[in-house]
Amino acid sequence: MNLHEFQGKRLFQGVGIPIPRGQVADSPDQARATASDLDVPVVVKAQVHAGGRGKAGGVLKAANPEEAARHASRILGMEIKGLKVRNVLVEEAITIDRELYLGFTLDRSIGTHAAMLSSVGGVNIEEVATRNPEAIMKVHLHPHLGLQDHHVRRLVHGTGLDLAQKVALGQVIRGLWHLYSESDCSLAEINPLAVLHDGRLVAADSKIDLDDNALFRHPEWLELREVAEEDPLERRARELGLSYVRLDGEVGILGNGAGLVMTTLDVVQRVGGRAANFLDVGGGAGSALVREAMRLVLDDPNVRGVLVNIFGGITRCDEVARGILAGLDDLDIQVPLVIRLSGTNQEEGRRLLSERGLQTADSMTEAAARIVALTRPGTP
Amino acid sequence: MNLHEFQGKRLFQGVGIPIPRGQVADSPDQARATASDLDVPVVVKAQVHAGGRGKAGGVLKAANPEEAARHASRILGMEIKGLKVRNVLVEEAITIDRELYLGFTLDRSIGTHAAMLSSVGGVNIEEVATRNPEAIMKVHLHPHLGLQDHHVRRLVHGTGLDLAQKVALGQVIRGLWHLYSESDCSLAEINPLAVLHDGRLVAADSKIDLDDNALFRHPEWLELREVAEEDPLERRARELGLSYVRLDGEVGILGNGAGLVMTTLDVVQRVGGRAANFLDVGGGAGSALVREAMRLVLDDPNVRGVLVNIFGGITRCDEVARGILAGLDDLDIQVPLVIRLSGTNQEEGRRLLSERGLQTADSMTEAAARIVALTRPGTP
Amino acid sequence: MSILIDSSTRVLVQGLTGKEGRFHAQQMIESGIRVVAGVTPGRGGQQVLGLPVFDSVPEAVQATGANASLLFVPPAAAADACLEALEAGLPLVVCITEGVPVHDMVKVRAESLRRGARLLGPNCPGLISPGKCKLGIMPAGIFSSGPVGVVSRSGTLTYQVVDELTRAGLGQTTCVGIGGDPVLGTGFLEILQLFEQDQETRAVALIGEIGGTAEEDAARWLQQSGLPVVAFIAGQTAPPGKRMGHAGAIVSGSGGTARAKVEAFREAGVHVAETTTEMVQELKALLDRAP
Amino acid sequence: MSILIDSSTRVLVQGLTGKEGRFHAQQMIESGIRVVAGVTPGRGGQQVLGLPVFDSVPEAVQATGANASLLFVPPAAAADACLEALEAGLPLVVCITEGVPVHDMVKVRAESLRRGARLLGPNCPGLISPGKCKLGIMPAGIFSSGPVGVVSRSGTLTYQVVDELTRAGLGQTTCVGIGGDPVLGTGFLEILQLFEQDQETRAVALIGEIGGTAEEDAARWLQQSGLPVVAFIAGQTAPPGKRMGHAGAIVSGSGGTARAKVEAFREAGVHVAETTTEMVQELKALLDRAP
Repeated sequence: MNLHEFQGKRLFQGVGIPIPRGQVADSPDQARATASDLDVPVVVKAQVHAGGRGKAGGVLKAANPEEAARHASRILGMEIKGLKVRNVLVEEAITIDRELYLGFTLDRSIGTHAAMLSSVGGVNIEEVATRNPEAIMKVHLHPHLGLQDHHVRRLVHGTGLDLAQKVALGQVIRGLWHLYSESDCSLAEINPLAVLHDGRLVAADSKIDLDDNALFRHPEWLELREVAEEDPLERRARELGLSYVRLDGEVGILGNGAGLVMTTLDVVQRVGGRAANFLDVGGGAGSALVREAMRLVLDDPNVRGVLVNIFGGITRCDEVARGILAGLDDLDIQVPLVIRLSGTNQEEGRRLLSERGLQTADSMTEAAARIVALTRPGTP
Repeated sequence: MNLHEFQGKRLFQGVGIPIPRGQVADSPDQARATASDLDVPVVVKAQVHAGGRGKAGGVLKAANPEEAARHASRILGMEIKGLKVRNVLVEEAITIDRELYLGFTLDRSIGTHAAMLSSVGGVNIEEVATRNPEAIMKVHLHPHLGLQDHHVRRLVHGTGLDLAQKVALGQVIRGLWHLYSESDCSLAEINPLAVLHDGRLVAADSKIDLDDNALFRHPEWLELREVAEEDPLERRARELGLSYVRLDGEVGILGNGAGLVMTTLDVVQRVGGRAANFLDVGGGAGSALVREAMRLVLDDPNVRGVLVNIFGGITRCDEVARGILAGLDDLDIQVPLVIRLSGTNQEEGRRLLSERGLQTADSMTEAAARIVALTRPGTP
Repeated sequence: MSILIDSSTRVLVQGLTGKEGRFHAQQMIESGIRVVAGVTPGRGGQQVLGLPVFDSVPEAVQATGANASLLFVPPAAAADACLEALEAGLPLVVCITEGVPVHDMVKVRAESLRRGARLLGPNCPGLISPGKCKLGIMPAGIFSSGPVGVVSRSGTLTYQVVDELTRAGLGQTTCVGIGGDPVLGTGFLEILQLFEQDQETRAVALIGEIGGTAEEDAARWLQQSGLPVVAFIAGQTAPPGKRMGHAGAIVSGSGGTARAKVEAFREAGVHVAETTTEMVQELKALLDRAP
Repeated sequence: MSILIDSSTRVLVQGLTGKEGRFHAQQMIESGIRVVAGVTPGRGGQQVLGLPVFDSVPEAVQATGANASLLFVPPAAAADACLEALEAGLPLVVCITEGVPVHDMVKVRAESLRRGARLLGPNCPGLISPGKCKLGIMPAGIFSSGPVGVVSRSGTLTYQVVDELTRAGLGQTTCVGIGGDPVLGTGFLEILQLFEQDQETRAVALIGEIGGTAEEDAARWLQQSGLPVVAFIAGQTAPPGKRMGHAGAIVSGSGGTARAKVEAFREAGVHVAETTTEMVQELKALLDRAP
């Protein structure tokens, strides 16, 4: 679960990481009030999960409360990379002398946490890693003991900051580690970590990704999710316990198992189509869940046909067939349907479908070819 | 640093371990007031670092505030195993159905922490370990990860408590572990952990030993030490950075290195004497510290003679000799002195002493024999 | 031969009394696997499917001589259950559970390495040596005994491949599902190394997917190993920044793309199949070429 | 031969710029030890005693090829410094510091075991192989080269014994001070095992004291080892419940008494000397008897 900048900054505050003064606003009036409270020039920043907000006109400086209100009314409702802006963060404008990057994340290759500090901040860390790798200090942390003082010393070492700033940076590093480790973050980044004109360090932006699997330890996250934008179909899928990702093609996909569904997407593209979604019904799905999954796929208006690809292990093909048939009964299905059904109880499943006149495909490739032919643009 | 029962119970409260209601008192009036506040029969308990308080008459039940005051006046000032009682704990009397033992400590043999739970509480855990070992469940904890849920389950498993009590016991175990691990305890014990008539679990006593070496992490401990009784000589030694233990013999000992000083004590006893103290001046002691150490040893009125046993490594024999001579100048030394001085700069040290007419012994055994002869009871 | 498990494996099921645990234990028992005990805290002393249930792993191990554990434990309790199994000295622990927090797995993985134990998963289907032993949830019926080792991050996709293998007459030594999470007890590399040591494994099917660099690490090792491997990578068309079902299946920034994995294998001289069918054909060709 | 260190040991001093670190580094340099670098955070780039000072251990190791570290670091920073040395991959870390919290040492010890490194101490005088190398604070002048291994929980008492050994013409292979704290990186047992493997060590002086069960553990192992050992136990007359200088030298309850240790050694057929002089005589007798 990705947090908005303002949510991440609130968490920063909780662990003693300095942030600019400011307030989130969902209306021009609120933005004006905040700017007026702050009583200094401010920045109005779109709160949206997309990079390049600045280039898209989502970050604007305002000299006074009226200007802040005007900016807010322009930014609120704006779409940035397809995402609608519902909130802005109104913050005191800061004078940045230098930008650093600080981040904690998982290093999957060795299965432990890593800290990264770059003396070049404000830009994509991966670009820095490619162009200017010696600007990045990366430290692997002990899987049990976590961040130690010697790690902090190594991180701050090459920054060229003065001693007092290094001490302050050490505090920021410890604070961000605390947040990352205690709040089950997959990623915790401050980019840029700004060195201000007066020498202070301030987190000018935040990027926090929380591990959804750890929600049971953090009931307070539910509240954070409320304000995070989420695709309505993805939300419904989550509530159903289904793994669904909306894509931009026209072939609706329903399968079981992440690997098989990913492969189905790949095969569809190989034969000339494009998937409208990723949907994994999981292991052992019953007919009711399959029916709901059908509905979900069909509720995407871009879907021009549906490919069901099931290899039954725990999942039983007869249950899947019953779910599909229930969908046919309940839903007003206007698009073609191609079904591939193999594995546990495949005969029973195929029999149920053929009773209703539905033929199954013999293989994944054949099924993909058939649905792509049926949904090709220009096909009625 | 050992804590008093009431100090340990305060810490218990901080981690959610239930304790009887009560208050510490240093006067009969305070005891009366507490009993009157509690408004139930109470127990008045001597706060002293000694086992067997009950047998010594240091734990008395009182039916009303007046009786509590009388008991307090009897117990306050009492000596138990040579220790003067300065405080009493006045607590609500509890009706105990059953007594358990719970403790966390270091298992030195494998260098990690261990939890112990005995279904026989209220008695010495070592006795239980000898007589009734199957009553004790001992679990070693992971040196990094500490107490895990499965450890808790194993500990509560054989207690025969009902489910709700097991859950409550689990909370007590987690609370005590939290205290033990976060407060750098060498030992954290609840003995007995009482199962009350109404089914509740309550810590009826506490035994907490804090690791003095971790004081830098816990400045709040200084306050706890204020009320902990401490031998005045031991306190002075601590303030000087010397390692001093008061013993009950007549030969004052001053040496360098714990092993060497222990061996000196042993040798003194082998030749018929008894040491009055253990005193290690540490490595590299200068003359000023040696003089202060001399003063400390001599301030024990039981000392009838002093044995100095130095093997110079980092410690230089000439510095030691200067310290001894400074002591001779400053202090009014009325008892015999035997000195053994070997190792780094021994010639210079011996020369300095012989200039003042002091002869050194050639070996530790010879030195011990000489001082024991000089301090033997009956010797003038 | 097989790797990690064989007919002497004595299986303990943690979470036996739950719906999933009971179902899969029954499947295993029916296919003749030696399931010897279950563990469910608070249910010690009961019998389930004719098996004794214990409150703790050490008790179960002591009473039954179990030497491998299969976990069906809810995500919030999974790390604790893994640590309990490791602490009890079990040399092989297979965690089926999906949804374990990744910070938990960092700790558990480090502990299994410290103890020199083998942890598989989490979020994996387990492993099977057809005809000998199964510690997992895969449908035993599609597997057959033979010369191909299979190692995969995926469940159903593996069944797809195995089904095709079996139909093509290519049986398997051992099929190992390493799991779909970002942090796993065991990776491709370690399993490939075990296959290399196994006399009977004559070719290996490696089924990877987007996310992480486990495939690249395996490819680097394969460059200097003689082990014949055919690879397949799922998620070629997955968009970056989206988690494709598996917690670990995500292209983050420029890392974890299918293309990088395919290139790494090709550089190592490993054939990357475009479809599962091609994978099976290629394995058959490899085996036919072999002496 | 010697154990743990020899003339190829390249010594790094953590805390070189402090008073103690500088003093002992100088002593070591003067007796010809290869001290190659120092580490003091914030002092990188300076020179002390002609040695380069680095801000961190990895830097120092990379620049100088140091392969052992000697720590003079204040108690509050000692655990961190040990972890830094271990993480930098140093195979031998000697922690002189007295007063390290025992909870810290539990963590550091586990980490050194996990890494298969050798940690000595804390609260120890270090180790010396006379004429070859010294990592420690002992006065080199009293040591001489010869067939006796020495292992001890104590500092000064060891010097006393070594001085008597040297005067009696018995030189030493290696003298190891394992330290006086309750939790130590290395115990008697591990050092005895190393001495057993060492061709030149023909007899061992073991200097124990009250507290813990390290002596009993060593005795149990000696029962089935051929290693000729003479033991000495300090603190025979120490009262229970009192810490005798060393944090680890305490009889708690009925545990850690001198009597239990003496009995354990006697049961194992190991002579326990009553005085240091008797210890030396007995070692001489052992060596004279040997082929």
